[in-house]
Amino acid sequence: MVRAILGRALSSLLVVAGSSLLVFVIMYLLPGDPVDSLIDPSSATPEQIASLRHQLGVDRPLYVQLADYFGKLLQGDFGKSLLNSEPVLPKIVEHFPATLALAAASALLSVVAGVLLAVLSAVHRNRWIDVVARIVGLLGISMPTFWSGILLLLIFSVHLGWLPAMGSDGWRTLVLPAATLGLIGAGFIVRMVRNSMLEVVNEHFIVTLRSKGLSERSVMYRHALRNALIPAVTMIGMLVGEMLAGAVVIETVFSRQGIGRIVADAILAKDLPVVQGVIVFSAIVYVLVNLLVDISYSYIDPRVRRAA
Amino acid sequence: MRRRNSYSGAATLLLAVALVLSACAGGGNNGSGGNNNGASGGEAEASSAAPSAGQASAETPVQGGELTYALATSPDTLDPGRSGLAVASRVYRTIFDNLVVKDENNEIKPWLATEWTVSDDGLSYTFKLRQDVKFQDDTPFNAEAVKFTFDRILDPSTAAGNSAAALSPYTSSEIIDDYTIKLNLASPSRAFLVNLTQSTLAIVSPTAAKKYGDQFGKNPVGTGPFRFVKWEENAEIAVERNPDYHWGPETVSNQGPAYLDKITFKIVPEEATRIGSVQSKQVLAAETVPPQNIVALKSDPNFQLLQADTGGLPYTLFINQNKEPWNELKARQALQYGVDVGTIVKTLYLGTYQQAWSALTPGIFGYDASLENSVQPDAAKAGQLLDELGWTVGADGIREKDGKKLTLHYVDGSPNREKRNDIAVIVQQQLKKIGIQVDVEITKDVLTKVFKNDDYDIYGNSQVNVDPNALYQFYHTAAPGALGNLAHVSDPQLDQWLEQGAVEKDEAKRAEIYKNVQQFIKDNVVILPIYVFPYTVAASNSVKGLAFDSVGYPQFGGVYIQK
Amino acid sequence: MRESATAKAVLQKRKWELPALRSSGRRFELSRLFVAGAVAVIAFIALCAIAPQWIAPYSPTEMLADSLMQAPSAAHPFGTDYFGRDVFSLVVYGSRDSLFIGLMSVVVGGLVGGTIGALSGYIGGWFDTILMRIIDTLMTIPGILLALAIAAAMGPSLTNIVLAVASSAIPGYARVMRGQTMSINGRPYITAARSIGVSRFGIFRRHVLPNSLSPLLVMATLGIGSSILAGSGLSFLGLGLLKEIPDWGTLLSQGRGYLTVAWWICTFPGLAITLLVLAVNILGDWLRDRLDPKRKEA
Amino acid sequence: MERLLEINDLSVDFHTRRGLLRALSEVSLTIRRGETVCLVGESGSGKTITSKAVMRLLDYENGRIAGGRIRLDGLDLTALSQNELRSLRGKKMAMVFQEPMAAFDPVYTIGYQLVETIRRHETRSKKEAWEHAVSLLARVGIPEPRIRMKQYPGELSGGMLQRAMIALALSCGPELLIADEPTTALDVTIQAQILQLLQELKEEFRMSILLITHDLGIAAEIADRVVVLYAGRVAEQAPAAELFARPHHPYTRGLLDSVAALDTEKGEKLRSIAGSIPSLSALPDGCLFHPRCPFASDKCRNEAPPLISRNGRAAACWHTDKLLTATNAEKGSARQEIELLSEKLILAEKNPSASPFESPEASPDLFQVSGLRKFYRLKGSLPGRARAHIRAVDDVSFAIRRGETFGLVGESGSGKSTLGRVLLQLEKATAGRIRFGDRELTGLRGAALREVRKDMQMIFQDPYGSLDPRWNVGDIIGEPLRVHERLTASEKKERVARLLESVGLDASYANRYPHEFSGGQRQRIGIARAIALSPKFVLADEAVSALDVSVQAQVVNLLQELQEKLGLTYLFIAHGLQVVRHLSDRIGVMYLGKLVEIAPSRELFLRPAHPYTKALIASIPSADIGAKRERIALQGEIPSPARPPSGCRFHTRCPLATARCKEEEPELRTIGSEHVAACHYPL
Repeated sequence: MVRAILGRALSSLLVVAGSSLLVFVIMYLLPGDPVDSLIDPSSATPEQIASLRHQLGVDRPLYVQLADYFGKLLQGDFGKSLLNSEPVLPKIVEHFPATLALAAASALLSVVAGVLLAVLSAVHRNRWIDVVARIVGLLGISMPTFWSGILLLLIFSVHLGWLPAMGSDGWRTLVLPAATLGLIGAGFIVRMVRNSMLEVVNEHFIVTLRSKGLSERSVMYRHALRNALIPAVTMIGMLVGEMLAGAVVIETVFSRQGIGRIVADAILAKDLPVVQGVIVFSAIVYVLVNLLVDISYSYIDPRVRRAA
Repeated sequence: MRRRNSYSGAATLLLAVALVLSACAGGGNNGSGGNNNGASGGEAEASSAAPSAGQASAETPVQGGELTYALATSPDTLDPGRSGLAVASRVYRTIFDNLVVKDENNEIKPWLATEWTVSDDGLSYTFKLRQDVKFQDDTPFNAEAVKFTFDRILDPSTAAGNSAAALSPYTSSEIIDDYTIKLNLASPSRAFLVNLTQSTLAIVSPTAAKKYGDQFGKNPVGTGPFRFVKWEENAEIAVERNPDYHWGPETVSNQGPAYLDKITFKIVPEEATRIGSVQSKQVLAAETVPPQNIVALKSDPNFQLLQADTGGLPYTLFINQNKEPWNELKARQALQYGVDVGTIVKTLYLGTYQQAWSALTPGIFGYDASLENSVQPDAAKAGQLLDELGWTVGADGIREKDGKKLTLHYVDGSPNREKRNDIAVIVQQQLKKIGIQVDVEITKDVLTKVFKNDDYDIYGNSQVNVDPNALYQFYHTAAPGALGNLAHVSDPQLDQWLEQGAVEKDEAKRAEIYKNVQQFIKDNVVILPIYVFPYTVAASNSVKGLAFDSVGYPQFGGVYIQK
Repeated sequence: MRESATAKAVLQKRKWELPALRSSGRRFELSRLFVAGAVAVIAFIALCAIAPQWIAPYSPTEMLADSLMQAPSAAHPFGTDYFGRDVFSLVVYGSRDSLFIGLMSVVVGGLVGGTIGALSGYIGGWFDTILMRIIDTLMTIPGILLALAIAAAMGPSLTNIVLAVASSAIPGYARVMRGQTMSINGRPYITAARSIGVSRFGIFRRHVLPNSLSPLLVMATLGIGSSILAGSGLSFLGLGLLKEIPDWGTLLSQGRGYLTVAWWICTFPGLAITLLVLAVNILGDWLRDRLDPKRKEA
Repeated sequence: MERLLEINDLSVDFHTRRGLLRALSEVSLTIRRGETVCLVGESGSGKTITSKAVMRLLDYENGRIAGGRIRLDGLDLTALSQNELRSLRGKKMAMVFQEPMAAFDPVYTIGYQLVETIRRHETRSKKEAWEHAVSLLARVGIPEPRIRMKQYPGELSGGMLQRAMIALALSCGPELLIADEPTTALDVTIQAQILQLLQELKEEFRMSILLITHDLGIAAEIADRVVVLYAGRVAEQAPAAELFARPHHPYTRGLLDSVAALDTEKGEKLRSIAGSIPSLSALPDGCLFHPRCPFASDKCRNEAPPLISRNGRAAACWHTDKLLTATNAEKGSARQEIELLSEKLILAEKNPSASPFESPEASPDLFQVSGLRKFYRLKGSLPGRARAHIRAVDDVSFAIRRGETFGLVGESGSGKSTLGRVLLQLEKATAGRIRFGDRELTGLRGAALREVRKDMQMIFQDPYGSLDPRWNVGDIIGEPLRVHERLTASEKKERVARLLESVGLDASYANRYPHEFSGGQRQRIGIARAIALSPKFVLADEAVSALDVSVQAQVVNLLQELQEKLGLTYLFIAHGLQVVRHLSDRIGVMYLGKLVEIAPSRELFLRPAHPYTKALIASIPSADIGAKRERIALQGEIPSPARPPSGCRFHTRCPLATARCKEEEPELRTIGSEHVAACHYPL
């Protein structure tokens, strides 16, 4: 077991390294030169441009840059922003908690709401509850987030005055953004768990359970749901990725701090070290979460535990 | 690593970068003085002739409390010497003071300087300083601090922004005694004293500036009514009352310590969220209210809407004369007749913005009011002018000449600040009616597109400024590497007027010169002026005493919150 | 036939407590109703895209300066926007680019991702290992960031948005296609083909590929929706298009500032997106149910 | 005896997409206390629906009792609410299902699921319930029950799970036990164990058993009475002995023939039932069986026969009398045949060299296999360590002669299918040599290998999975032709038509798709594809196992017919020993990757030399009612091929094993003519 986890961790490390490599290469290949953003090309002399390129180190061959970047990365040095020479890592560390809080709250919300809706929907298949639950679920994945976010904001903040419209201090400011993002997650979960419930309900052992005289409640909640949730657990990893991505938009809408906004801005400014840093960082988070999911999966599902 | 020689143009670039990177405020931006183009998020500052639309209060101010104030964009840095953004000024104005201040009547009044004299040749200014002032870090304010502040702007390693342009043609300081200083200029300038009122030339604490170096923008220390507390990137900036303050200028209602304990500036770029946070009372005030909300908020008894006109160069569309056929006057005139600016302004700004008629805004010295209503849209005339040039209407309604379609490449920046993208949309439709196909390109990378590649037929820009001398940069034949002249206009007569205007001592003559300039610009259709931007603040009724200075920046010292 | 009348009566009386997961035949076929509705929506939107001039009452570019931000009325069923354009006509015309973004991203992403996945799954071995590591790696980069980076680098154009959205979807398609290819490759009829002596490529082309496509098809259907959403997200982040006839995402993104004063300007484009994505999702779900042998009802 | 369960005129409807379907029509049956009743029928006959109707589980599956009554101990089950039923299920009536692997919730321990049931019905403390469960597991013969309690279903073998399932069913002392195909998914050896257990438990718990099976052998073995269902109606019901001795319905008769006949001579044509079971949505008029009935008359076609009782038994047939006369006549001749056969055997024993059977000795070997091994690496084994392998085929040597049918039997996990696939080079051998004709196969690759494939073809177990669902029948059958021969479209069409006809299908079927066909028809399509290139050799891997009894016989006949016509050589792999015996000239028995015995078919069945072979044979339930013999039920289960026992691999289960067996691996030794076995102490 420990060995299996170690193995996973090792391959995860490779994936992280790979993703940073990939980003490096993509950003390298994309048109545009970070120097453009720093210097006025129409007035600068070629020497000035060359010297700036040299100072930034972008004049070296790709492999040298790569080696340099990874060498520093291994020492925990994420480099400095090209634009304001702020060190990248502290910047990420400063902004990550807000994004994490958002992602975690939305994931929690989507799991709770999603599972609830899915169960209602599956248990009352083809009844009106099913219809409502499915539509709610589908709406979650059918609405552009910035729109649903603004709608929620107008309703709950401006109109009803229940919750703050923006900011990233305190749980109250978390509610609306998390609800907006959670709606998406809930949509995915409803679909997944409902399908998986319907599949489980067709399994033979459900007939056995009924033939034992168990109440429908036990059959559905103690047995069917638990089985149906197992595949849904794998979704949590995916969900966290989804939430991190959603943060890019949501953080802007609700004026929250977070790495989503930082990376969006950095991409637009071709601030490579910042983009790199955030992506490597989020890749690490993604991989960690998935590793955790895999490990917990084997605890939840006895079949997997045996195979491991 | 970042050193700039050419002060005239580079700031533009940096402003663009700063906006693009609005999330990454801080001390990184290099550059020096100059203009503000549309790519940036706020107005570059300068002084303004327009009087503030402040709010006089008869009631007794309430001591204490916190004002929350939503900003539309994030400041780039709080270092006056380096900032390029108006939004930054609005924040650091609370922390810093200037030597002098300009009142509603364009008169220069004392602030940190008590009196001043100008040498006869106009090449040096001598200031007497207040002796009872100290910085928030307890550094004493004296001639040394003034010298340090201005020399620091000249120092290339500071990577000064707009401040360098404002300071020009300053060369050096002489400390006469602890509280007397003489500033030397390279050439006489009619604008220098006025420019000293600009927030970019605020006096900084030498101790702190040396200590923090390029991180001073994140740890600003001045003599202002508030002192810096914290800056959480993308979230908020907090300042608290400076209890020792008692040197406010006569232009503000409260010269003593501020009434407020604290101001928290929240950074809320999304319009709906910003307005929503005022409406939900999460913040007490929010700046830059979109026109449609202005209309709605004005009728809401729970809120007040404060408005201050900004002055300088209005938002104008520059027609690139390097491009055919726009190098021909008739073609530009066709645009002038074809674009119905009145409708545009009415449609988009719902009566909250003024239509611009000249290269200058109304409040500015030398503004030529006779130009107002001098241009009326006339599609038929436009068509006729184009016909004369040989552009005939083709089968698809677009004019052609020699098999070439008449197209106009309209470049605008993103995001859609002040609905400028929407202007493009309307212009596109209006010009389609006279047979011009407008290709609108919205780009984040204005820098490359417009300034580097010169790849546009029309590009819009504006600048908040005080003195008509601002026209120089935009309409004088461009020096190599200078970037302001977006229209690429080059006319000896125009150049001469602009040079004269910079030094002319006679007010009346000077006004006449600038009227000629404006007339020329209009007659030659160098630009299409569109609108004058008003700075707007929506606030709860409990916010009292919020006034604006001559530039349209809010003054927080007199603000209090009524319980 | 003698029916036990009492038993029947009892059964009917107790209907309410009959277990919930029974699917009674008397249930009105909701899912079918859903699908019919979805197909109708998609068909209508497709019609809008193909022949907007038949449906839209006004030109989408016509600006009626005297009727700005008019609430929905008989003359303007969806009201007018801040330019004085008829929102209904805008929505009708805007369907074209929205559908284009949705469809083309799916086609491009599906083709590339599908090819990678199919080859990886079928060839297997180190080839698979390497490709899948790359895909795993791509998966760790949030799609929107990839799209953002590509869109930012290449500038806003319809093609670039399609490319950006498509490339962020590639890993998903590759994964699914690979899984399906491997699953199909283990089917007895593949062994049968091998035992007959069909060549490796022949098996791939004739058996594996055709049988592996259905999950990809399902995913692609669902992907149309998410592509449109991703496109509108880019537009929100300022990388959208400014065309004479804006797509729905742009309409929505640009109209969002007017939500409190003229709700109809962005509500209708928003509803159009939601409706289309909803319809496409319903269709996708239905397709999956139809194509997944496990889920087929006996 | 008192009646425990009474079903009267039960009709069941199902809601489907195409509307209401009547799945069960006027079924009546009774079970007395202590009685075992078998419900027999092929798939689709309504056996399982009947059992679910009794449990009222139908309500959960689109089903509806449309008429009739079910009384359990006087209680009308059709009138009870689900709540009331819940207190009966598991308590008064309990059920055992076909697939033990799927019948347990995989995420809870066995113990949890047992205790859950006990505490649902009885007020016991958790501890008491736990102890009770342990004793139940012990009773059903599960070793180390305390450990098993804490294990998850996936950790137990199928046989163990079925025992646990039985324990679960017994946990609250039910009066009626419904067992739905309880042994179908299990190996014959385990099947025998389970059946024996059921019988014991019936006595001990004084239960009645309703046993549902398609296997007449099982019915013959344990039933007191048998009810035969056909297409949702009772065709016949009678005390077991009487039913097997004198079936009153042609369908029963047909079933008996299809099975019993498997004991007959190789080459003999089986008496199968023509056609296949009708689908519920397209039932014929009149007697449902008439399209397949040799006695069918116009009356049968128009009028459904009622179930007529006579002498304590009942049948629904207009022509019972005709049938009885015909049977009597045949019985005589059959007995003569058997006598003849035994005479021959006696002769053979006396004079082994002069075998009375035409020996295929003269024909040369088509396949020569020597030292063949196929190992699979276990997943998850880490590099650096000695790798764990599954030894699926371990040092196997034998030969298949030209023109013969070589049968291969063994329990699941014995490696027989792997052996077949390796022979056909569908998987690469780990070691060893395979000669096919005059070619060495193990080294062949690419085009050369594809060329050889023309001569060796395969018929698959799963008639559903082995046909590409997207191809029409013509393309499926034409695929080998397309690959290996250059034919014009019309030539190909012609060939396909001929192939279809040769497997007994209509040439017009070429344009249809696999899903439009029944299992038997699909298997015919598979056969047509296999013979399309006129191969020399055909591997039939469990080719009839998935088919209904009546259809099995048809396919077996077809295979034999084709062998004669085309001179094919077969390797016939099956776990059903009867079919293998009927088809094969020689049979090999595999156990844990080893061939333990090879002998001519009849010889093997009459004089098995290996104890394993003997146990296998003894496990076969026989439809012959007189054959209720004492069995050497094979104890235990087949060990994992990843860790095979030392010495003789069978020693762990062998009743005769000695210390030597534990240490020394027996070689294949000649026992008699053509007969080799790997046993230190051959029988």
